[in-house]
Amino acid sequence: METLLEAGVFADAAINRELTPEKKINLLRQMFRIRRFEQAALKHYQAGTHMGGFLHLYIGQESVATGTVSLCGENDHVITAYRDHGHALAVGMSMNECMAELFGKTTGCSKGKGGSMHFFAPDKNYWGGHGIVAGQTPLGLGLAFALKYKGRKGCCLCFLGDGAVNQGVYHESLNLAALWNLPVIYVIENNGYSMGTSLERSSAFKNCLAARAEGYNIEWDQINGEDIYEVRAKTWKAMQRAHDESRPTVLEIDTYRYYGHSVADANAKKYRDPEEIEKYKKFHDPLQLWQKRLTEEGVINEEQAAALDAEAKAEADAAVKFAEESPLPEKADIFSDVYYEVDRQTPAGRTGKHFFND
Amino acid sequence: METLLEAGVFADAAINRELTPEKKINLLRQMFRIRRFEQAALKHYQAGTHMGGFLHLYIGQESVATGTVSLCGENDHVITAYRDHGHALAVGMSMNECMAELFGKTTGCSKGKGGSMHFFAPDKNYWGGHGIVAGQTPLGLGLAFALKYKGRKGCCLCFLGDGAVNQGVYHESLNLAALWNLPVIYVIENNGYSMGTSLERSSAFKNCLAARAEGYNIEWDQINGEDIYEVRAKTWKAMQRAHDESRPTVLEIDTYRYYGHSVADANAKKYRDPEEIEKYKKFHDPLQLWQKRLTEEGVINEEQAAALDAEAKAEADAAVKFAEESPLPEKADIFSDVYYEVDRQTPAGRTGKHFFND
Amino acid sequence: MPQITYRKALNDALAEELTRDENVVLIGEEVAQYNGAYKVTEGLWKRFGDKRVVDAPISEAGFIGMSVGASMLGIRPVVELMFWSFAYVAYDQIVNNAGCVRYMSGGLINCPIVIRGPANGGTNVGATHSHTPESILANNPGVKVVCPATAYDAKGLMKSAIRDNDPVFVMENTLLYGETWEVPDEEYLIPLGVADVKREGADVSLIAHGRAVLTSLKAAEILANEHGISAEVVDLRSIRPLDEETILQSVRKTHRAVLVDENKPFCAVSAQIASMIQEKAFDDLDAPVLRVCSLDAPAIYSPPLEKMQLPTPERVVEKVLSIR
Amino acid sequence: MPQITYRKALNDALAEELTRDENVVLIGEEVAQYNGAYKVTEGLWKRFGDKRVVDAPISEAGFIGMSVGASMLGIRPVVELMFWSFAYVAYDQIVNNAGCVRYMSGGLINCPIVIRGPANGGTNVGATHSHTPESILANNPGVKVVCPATAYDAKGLMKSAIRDNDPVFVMENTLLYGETWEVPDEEYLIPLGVADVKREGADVSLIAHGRAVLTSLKAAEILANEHGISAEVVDLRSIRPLDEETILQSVRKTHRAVLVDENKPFCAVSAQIASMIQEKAFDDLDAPVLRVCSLDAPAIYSPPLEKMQLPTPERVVEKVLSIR
Ligand SMILES: Cc1ncc(C[n+]2csc(CCOP(=O)(O)OP(=O)(O)O)c2C)c(N)n1
Ligand SMILES: Cc1ncc(C[n+]2csc(CCOP(=O)(O)OP(=O)(O)O)c2C)c(N)n1
Ligand SMILES: [Mg+2]
Ligand SMILES: [Mg+2]
Repeated sequence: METLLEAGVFADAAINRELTPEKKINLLRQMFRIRRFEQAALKHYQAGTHMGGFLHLYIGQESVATGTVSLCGENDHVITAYRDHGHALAVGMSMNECMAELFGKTTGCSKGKGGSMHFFAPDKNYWGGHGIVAGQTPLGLGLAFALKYKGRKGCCLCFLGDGAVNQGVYHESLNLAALWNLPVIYVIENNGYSMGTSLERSSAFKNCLAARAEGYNIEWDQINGEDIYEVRAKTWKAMQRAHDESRPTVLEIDTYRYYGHSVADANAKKYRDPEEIEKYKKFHDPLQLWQKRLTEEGVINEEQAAALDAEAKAEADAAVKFAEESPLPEKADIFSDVYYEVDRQTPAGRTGKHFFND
Repeated sequence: METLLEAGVFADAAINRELTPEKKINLLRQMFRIRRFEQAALKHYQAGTHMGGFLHLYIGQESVATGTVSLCGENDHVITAYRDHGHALAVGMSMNECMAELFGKTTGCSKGKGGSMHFFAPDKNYWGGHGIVAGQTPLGLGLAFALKYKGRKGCCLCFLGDGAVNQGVYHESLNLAALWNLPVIYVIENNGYSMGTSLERSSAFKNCLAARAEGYNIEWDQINGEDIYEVRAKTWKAMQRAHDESRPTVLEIDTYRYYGHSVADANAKKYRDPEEIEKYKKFHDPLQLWQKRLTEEGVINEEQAAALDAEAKAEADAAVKFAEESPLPEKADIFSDVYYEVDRQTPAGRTGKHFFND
Repeated sequence: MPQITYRKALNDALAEELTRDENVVLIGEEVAQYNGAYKVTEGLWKRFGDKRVVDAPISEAGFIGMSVGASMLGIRPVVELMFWSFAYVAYDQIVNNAGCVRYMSGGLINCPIVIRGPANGGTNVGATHSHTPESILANNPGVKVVCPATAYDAKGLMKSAIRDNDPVFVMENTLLYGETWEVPDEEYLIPLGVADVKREGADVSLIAHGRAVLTSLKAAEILANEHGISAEVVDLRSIRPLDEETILQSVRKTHRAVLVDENKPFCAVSAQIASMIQEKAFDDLDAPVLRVCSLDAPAIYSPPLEKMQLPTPERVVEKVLSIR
Repeated sequence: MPQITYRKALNDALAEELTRDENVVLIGEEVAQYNGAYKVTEGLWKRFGDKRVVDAPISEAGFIGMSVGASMLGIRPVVELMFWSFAYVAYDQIVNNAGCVRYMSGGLINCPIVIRGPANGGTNVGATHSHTPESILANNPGVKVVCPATAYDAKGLMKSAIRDNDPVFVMENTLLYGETWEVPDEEYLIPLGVADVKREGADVSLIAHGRAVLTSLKAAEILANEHGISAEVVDLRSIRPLDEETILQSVRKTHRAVLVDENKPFCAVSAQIASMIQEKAFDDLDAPVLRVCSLDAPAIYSPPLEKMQLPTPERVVEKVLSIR
C-alpha cells in the first residue's frame, strides 16, 4: 500500500496555516531528537552495563506525540503509558534527565526510581509514564476533573494503546468523562499490535476502536498518524471541544512501531511479516514524510535537515555521557519519596513508624 | 403514560404460538409465586427476628425472569446479581430452600451461608446470586465458554442491572464474548435506578444502554418488560443466535421495581416520585397485564387466577413455617464448604494446615 | 461534653474540612442526593452543592483513579466506598496509582487523597461485603491506614487524614455508626500514628483496632469482675504509621499480650504486631503473644452464626485465662 | 537425573496435565502464538492447538472471571498472569468469585482453577510490576497459594495445583526461569502443604519461600564456612495450606529462627510465621524470631539499588549473627 497522504487538505487547516517555518522545522527537530535519543538508549541497553527492566521504543510513532503535544498550551496536560520517551521529549524534557533515568541515576527525572516506563515532569504538565496497561486512563480523567474544578480552560491528552482499550477502567473513564463533561481527550495510538497480538486478535469492534465512544455519546475521529498536518488539525478540533464545551473526545491515530514491543521482545520479527515493517519504514516513515513535505514547501533543504539530525545525535551522545557520569542513588535513598510527610519531616512525618524493616 | 402493549404482534411469534394454555397459566403462576414469596419474606424481615443483611425485592420485575427463563432448555444456564429471588423460583427452586436461606438455616439452598444475595442451584443450571455489582458478568461468560468447549448447544443468560453496565469488567466481558463467539446473552434489567441514582445520572449513552454493544459488533435489542410475549419473542431470537451461531447478544429489558433498592433503602420514596411508582403499579404491572391478556384470550377467568394467587400465598406461608422450624447451622459448620478437598477429606484436604485460628 | 454518634462525628469532620479548604471534594456512590448509603454524608450536598459533593456511577476503579489524578493537581478528594470491600474492583488504582506514583516519580508528585467507608463483618451481608482490608493495604509502603474505634477518634483522625498529603485510607464500621461517645464542640485533630490506651491495666495487654477495641474493653470488664485480672486495652487507632512505642510500653509493663483482630488470622495486622512484640520485647514476655481473630472462613450469612464468627469478649477472656 | 530449567519444568508439568485431562485449558496474554512472554508455555499451542491454549486480550478481570465461571462447569483453566502484579486489576474476581463462591453456595460449587505467573522483584521493572501478593491472597480462606523455589518443586507443585479442586495460585519467579535443577523423567507430584528441609542444620532455622530459599541457602553456606554456624533451611513451598509441623520441628531443634521473605515486611508471610512460632514454640526459643524482608519501599528501578532492596545472603548472615 502506498502512503495515504493527500497533500493540502489538512495543511490548509487554520491551526496549520499559522505554523511558521521555524515551528515546522521544530516539529522535524523534535522527531529527530526522539529517534536519536532512543537509538542511543537502545545501543546502551544492549551494551548491558547500566540499564535493566523494560525499554519500550517509540520509534516509528514520533509524529503522534510531536504533532499532538505541539498544540498544548499552559493548561493542557499530558499523560501516557510506558512507551513514554517520545511524549517526554515532546513536552520539553531534556535528554539528560531522561537518559539518566534509564541509567538509574539520581540525576534522572525520577531520581532513578522509575526507569523507562516512569518519566515525569509535572512542571511541564507531564504526568507520566505508567506501567499498568490503561491504568493511566482514569488519572487523565482526574487531571481534566481538576482543571474544570479549578476553572482553568485546558484539557488532558491521555494516550493509550490499541490493546489498552480492553481494560475495563478505560470504559468506566469514558462514561464518567461523558456524564460529567470533562475536558479529556483519549488518544489511542493504534500501532496494530499489543505485544505479539494483532488488533484483530485482541479487539472486537465496528469501524474502529475509537467508535466505541459512540456508546457513551462521545465524539470520536480516526487519524492517519503519518501526516502531522492531519494529526494537528483533528487533534485541535478535539482540544477546542474540550476547551470551549468541556466535552471529551476519543481519537484513534494509526501508526506503527518499528522495533519489538520492548527490547526484551524476542519475537519482534515473528508475529509481524518483516515486509510489513519494511513497507512502513519505506513508505510511511513520519520523519521522512515530514522532511519531504517541508522540502516541497521549500521550508528546509537536505543539508539543513541533515544538520538537525546531526544535532539530535550529538545531543543524545552528550546525554549518554551525562548519564554515565552521574551518581547512583545511595542505599538510604530507597526510603525517600515514599511519603511526602516523611520527606518533608513534618510533624505528621515524624509521628509513628512508617517503615518496618526493624 | 399509558401501557405500551400492542396486542398481537409478539403474541404471534412462533415461540409464543406454541404456548399451550397450561404453559400460559404456568407463567402467571410463577409470577404470583415470586410476588407472594417476597411479600412473605418482607413481612418476616420486618418482624426482625430471623433475617439480617440485605433483602433486594424483585416485585414489579417478575415478567423478566419468568419470561426469559421459560425459554431455557437443558443446556441453557442462568446467572444474576443480588436481586435473585425471582430467577431462583423461575428456574424451579423451591420456596422452602429459598425461604430457609433467608432465615439462615441449614435447610437453605446455601445452608444459610449465602443469604438473600446468594441463592444457587447448579442442578437447575442456576449459578447465583452475586453481590458485587457486575461481578457475575465474566462468570456468565465462563459458563458460555464451558458450553462451547464441551460442544453443548446451549447458552448462558447473564442478568445485570442498569447501574452495573458501568463496571469495567462487563465491557471486558463483551469484548471477549464477541471476539471468541461465545453463546452468552447479557440481559440488562433496566428498572431506571441504581439505588437512588436514576439512569440519566449514572450512564452516558446513545439510544439505550444495550446499544453500547454496537462498539463490540454485538447484536442488541430493547424490550418492553411488561409484555411477556415480547420478552419471550425477542429473548428467543437471541437464544437462537447463541445456539445456532454461537454469537452473543445484549438485551435491555425495561422494567420497574416497586419497593426500595433493598429493605434497608430509607429513601425509597424520596428519589422517586410516588406518582411514578403508582403509575407503574396501575398501568404497567406485569401480573395484572398478563392476567388481563389471558382473560381476553379466554385462557383463564377471575376465580382461576384468584386460586393461583391463593395457592402461591399458601405455599409462601408454608415455606416460612418450614424455615422457622429448620435448624440453624452449628458453630462447626462455619468451617465447612470453604475447601472442596477438606470437605471431602481427600489426601489433599488432610495435608497441611488450612485454617489458622490456632 | 455532648454525646454524638460515630456517624455524626464523621459528618462533622467532613463538613469542617469542606468549609476549611475549597479543594476538598467528596465523591462516591449515593453520597450527595441520597445523603450516603449509611448517612455519613447527610446534609452535605444540600449545604455544599454539586461541585463539592459528587454522586458517582458504580465505577469504583474509574472514580478512584480519577480522584488520584485530580489529587496530583492539588484537589483533595475524599472518596467514599459504600463498603471497603468494593475496593477490590479498584485495587490496582489504589495500590499502584495512589500508592506508587510518588515513588516512581522520584517525589515529584504526591496524592492527598482520602478513601473512606465501612470495613467490617457482623451485619450478615455475606462474604463479598465483609472484607477488612487494613492488613493487605498497609502491606504497601506509600499508603496510610487508620481504623477509628470511637466517635472521638473518628472525627480527629478523619480531619488529620484529609489534611495529610499522602494517601490515607480510613476504615469505619457500620456497627459503630449509631453508637455515641463524648465529642467536644471545639475543633481538635488526632495525629496519625498515635495509639491510645483506652483502659489502664497491669496484668495483660489487650491490643486491638476498630470495633475489636470495644470487644477488648468488654473483655477487660469481665476479667476484672470475674477473674480479678487487670487488663490494659491499647487501641492502635492508626495501622500505618504505627505507634510501636505505646504497644511496647504496655507489654513491658504487663508482660502478657493478647491481640484482638476482626480480620481473618493469616497475615492479619495482629500477626505483624505479635511478630514485632516478640522481636522487641522478647525478654519482657512471660507468655506467648496470643491472637483472637475472626473464625477463619469467609463471612457466613446466618445471623446467629456470624456473631460467633467475629471475636467475642468471651473468646478474649478465654485466651487471657490460658496464659494467666 | 537430567538437569532442566525451572521454565522447562513448568512447561513439562503443563504439557503432561494438558495431555492427561482434556478439561485443562491454558488461557492468558501471549501464551499461545507468542509462546509466552517468558516462554513458559513454549510449544504448547503448536502441540495442543487453539482450543487448549488460548491467547487473551489485556482483560485480566474479564478472562480470570471467565475462567472461574468455566471452572464451575468442570473446565480446569490454568490462567497465566504475565506478572502476578496484574492480579490487581482482577482482584475482585480472584478473591470474591474464585475465593468465596464455594462458601456462599454452601458447597454446591467448587472452582478448580489455577492462576500462575511470576511474582518477584529484582528485574528492575518498577514498583507496579514487582508485587509479591502471596501474603495478601493467602489472607483469604478458600484459596491456596504455593511459591516453588526450584525446578523440581515447580513441576511437582504445578501438577498438584492443576489436579486440586480448589483455586490454587502458583507464584513463580522470572529470576528462576533460567536456573537449572535435577528433575526426574518419571512423573511425580508434590502435595500442597508440605514444606521441605533444603539443608539440615543444628544452630538456627532459616525459613523462607520462593527465591528467598536460595538466598537462605547461600547464607547458610557463609554461616558454615565463615562463622561455624550450622543453619537449617526450611522451604515452605506451600503458603496455604501451610506445613506448621515441619517449621516447628526445626525450631524445636535449633531454638533460633530467622525468616527470609522477599515481600515488604508489614503483614508479610514471615510475620504470620514469626507469630505462629512464638505462640507454639515459646519455651523452645532462645532468641526472638527475626525477619529479613525487602527494604520497605516500593520496588526501586535503579538496578544496583534494587539488588540491595531484596534480601541478600549478607543481610541474613548479619541477622543470624545478631542472635547467635
Ligand atoms: C494490566 C496489565 N496487563 C498486562 C500488561 C503487560 N503488557 C505491557 S504492554 C502490553 C501490550 C499493550 O499494547 P498496546 O496497548 O497496544 O500498547 P503498545 O505497546 O502497542 O504501545 C502488555 C500486555 C500490563 N503492563 N498491564
Ligand atoms: C462493585 C460494587 N459497588 C457498589 C455496590 C453497592 N450496590 C449494590 S446494588 C447497587 C445498585 C445497582 O443498581 P442496578 O445495577 O441498576 O441493579 P438493581 O439494584 O436496580 O437491580 C449498588 C451501588 C456493589 N454491591 N458492588
Ligand atoms: Mg499497540
Ligand atoms: Mg437498576
